[in-house]
Amino acid sequence: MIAQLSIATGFLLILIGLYGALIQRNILRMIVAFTVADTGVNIVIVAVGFMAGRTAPILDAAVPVADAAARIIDPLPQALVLTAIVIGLGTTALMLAYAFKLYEKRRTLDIDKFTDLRG
Amino acid sequence: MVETLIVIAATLTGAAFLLALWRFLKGPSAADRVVAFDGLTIVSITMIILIAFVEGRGIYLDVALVYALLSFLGVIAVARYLERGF
Amino acid sequence: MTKARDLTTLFATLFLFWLLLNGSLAPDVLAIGLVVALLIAILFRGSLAVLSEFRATPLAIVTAVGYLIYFLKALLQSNLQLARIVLSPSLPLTPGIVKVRTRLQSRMGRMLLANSITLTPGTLTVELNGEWLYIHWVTVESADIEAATASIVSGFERYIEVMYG
Amino acid sequence: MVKRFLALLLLAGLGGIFASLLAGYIPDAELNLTARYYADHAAGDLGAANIVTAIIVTYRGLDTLGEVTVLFLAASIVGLVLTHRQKHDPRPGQPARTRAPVGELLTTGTRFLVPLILLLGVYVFMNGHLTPGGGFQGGAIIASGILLLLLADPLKHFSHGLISAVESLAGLFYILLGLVGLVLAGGFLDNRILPAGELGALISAGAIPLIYSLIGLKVGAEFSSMLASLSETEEL
Amino acid sequence: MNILMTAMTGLLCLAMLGSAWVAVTGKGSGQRVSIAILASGLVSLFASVLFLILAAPDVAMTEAAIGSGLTTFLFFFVLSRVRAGRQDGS
Amino acid sequence: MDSLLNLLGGLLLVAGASFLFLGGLGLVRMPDVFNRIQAGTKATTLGTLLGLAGFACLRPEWGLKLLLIGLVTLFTNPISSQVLARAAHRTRVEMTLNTTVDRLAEDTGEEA
Repeated sequence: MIAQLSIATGFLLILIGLYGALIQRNILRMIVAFTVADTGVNIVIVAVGFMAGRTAPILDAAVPVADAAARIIDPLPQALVLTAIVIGLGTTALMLAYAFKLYEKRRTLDIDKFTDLRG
Repeated sequence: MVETLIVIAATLTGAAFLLALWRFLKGPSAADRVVAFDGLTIVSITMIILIAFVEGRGIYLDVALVYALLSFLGVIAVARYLERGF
Repeated sequence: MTKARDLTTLFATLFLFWLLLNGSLAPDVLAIGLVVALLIAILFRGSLAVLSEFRATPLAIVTAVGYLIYFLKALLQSNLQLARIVLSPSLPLTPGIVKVRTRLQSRMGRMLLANSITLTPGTLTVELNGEWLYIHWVTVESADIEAATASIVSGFERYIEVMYG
Repeated sequence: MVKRFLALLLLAGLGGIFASLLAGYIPDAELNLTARYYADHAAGDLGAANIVTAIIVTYRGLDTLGEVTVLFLAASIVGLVLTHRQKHDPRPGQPARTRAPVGELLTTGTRFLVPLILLLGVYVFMNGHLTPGGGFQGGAIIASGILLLLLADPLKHFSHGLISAVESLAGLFYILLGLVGLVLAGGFLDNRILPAGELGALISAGAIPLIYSLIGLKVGAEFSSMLASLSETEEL
Repeated sequence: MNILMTAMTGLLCLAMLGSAWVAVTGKGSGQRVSIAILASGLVSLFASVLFLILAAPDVAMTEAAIGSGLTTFLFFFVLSRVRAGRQDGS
Repeated sequence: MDSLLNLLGGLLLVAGASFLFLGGLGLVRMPDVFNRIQAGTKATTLGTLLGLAGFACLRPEWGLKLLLIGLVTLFTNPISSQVLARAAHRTRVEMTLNTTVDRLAEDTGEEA
């Protein structure tokens, strides 16, 4: 139940984020919407690896080595998502730097004012 | 007995969470929303420790510590932004 | 002399924090903690003189305990008062921002005072400027500087003055 | 409006795909083969209690190297984009911007808290093999401490030299450790160049704490340089 | 105890969807970009608690430190630099 | 003995959670930003501390970490509220109508 709820929320977050990125005209708001969609993707990946009744893949007194395979959940999606979050910050920083640069050139953040590439 | 008490505490915490969330969604000024943000993060710390207790994993407490420090930083950053400090 | 004292206090604080974080006294934990705490202490020794303002005399330590008890009592009182206000249907508020004076000089002592005021009955520090504190008060009893100082600041100042001066 | 209609159409299609995915979702009851291998071997072979750390540092160490490189590139490009811009004259009739002064409380609080935050960051990446956390989280916490310094003293200028020196040295030693693993142990970035030690001790799991500390320093320096170059830009 | 975790998950999911809606559409936020950024930071913070429920403490810590902390700060830095200009797309 | 400690822990937890609830109620009911900050800070700080004490009674082996979290909240919570209150005052957020006196606005008005 927890996994299904989380996956549904993740999908909805992706949809909400994409909707915002498509209809907003302010560049900063588009980047905010992208980060929301990013969070949604991460939630879906982690939730797919979740198994009810099992615990985190860290061994200590509560989870001895012997029955690790029976008690822990899949560690691989977590490692992937960890990478994805860090790279997400890198891409967000790049987008923000370019937004700043665009604002410096044109003094506006409205995407419709950037018509250079229109045919 | 103790389980009942924990369930009562969890319910109250959830209610506090909802009330603060309502203030965040409603709050007329930006400062109101930041106050609600602060309240939400503090309630979340209690929720994290509750999760750690239910799952029985002491190592989750590190997350609560990091969370407490970062919520403080977030509020400071927004407050400095509001008063045009950086 | 004071430089060395600053360094030692900061190092001791950091090392204690490290031990609390790790929660063990194994030799490897101690060794790594020593190195890391020393590095950070050396990196920050110039800009961080607030910790060594504590007067480590026996009187100050006894006062610190008394202060802690007084503070916890005030925290509980403030919450009960707040509960009474929030739960009463008419919200009996007479808020306002008053100005009070403090005698404390040391930075750490002033921060402790401001924090204590924020957490005690009905008051919230808004601005700290020189010797003046501006305090938001939920139920203003008196807008006069002296009277407000007597009822808000004095209780804590008595303790903190001994600890930090 | 056509644009909004097209957007909604696209989202409806995606929503349909997502709904069918969710309807067909059956949770696993058993670990798959790869996960089972990691669960069985991470503690015994590598001595790491945190299996996620074992995957990131050792099993998929090359991916992490790539990730650190991508971050380095992002930080460099942010610095490049933001610093190589032409100077523009302040517009006439608009007074020079005055920043709100920092309150005394925030200054004192910062001086008190920043060393503790840095120590927490070090704790997080040193204990990456035992507790949740590791180089990336620890680096982010260190960068947050630096950010608190920036917030409390906005005119402070960081020595970019120190930041980039820390970053380069950490990166260099990271690669060197990887090469040492190639010579002395099973392959590039193998952590078994040092004894695995006892499971659960701070100095254990071979070279994992060392590698994660280097990653933490490097990532912290990269994030700090991003923040510093953003905060040194002028208001337009 | 299981029902407790499920209820908490539901609460968090609801809160995330609500703040995501505020972050993306700007409904009820007086069209201010700073509120949108704050709301997206809140989405990340709730996601961090959700990751903890999903038994991923490493990811939870990363999301709290990077996804919510540093990203929000980057946004605020840039926003304070472009404040003089128009903030709203509409 | 053990069950007594458990009971104490549970009671402390419920007390802490009720203070958290009161804080949330205060956030919703109070009329302006400063009063909301008051309710938010005090009630949530005490609520969190009591909750931590309760968990420490239930799980004594987590005591050190919980103590650390408590210390961090005790220091950071009031500082963030004060910085926020200062920012709110500087941005001239309107105060509730029955505010009696505002010495800070009078004094900053004199300086300008």
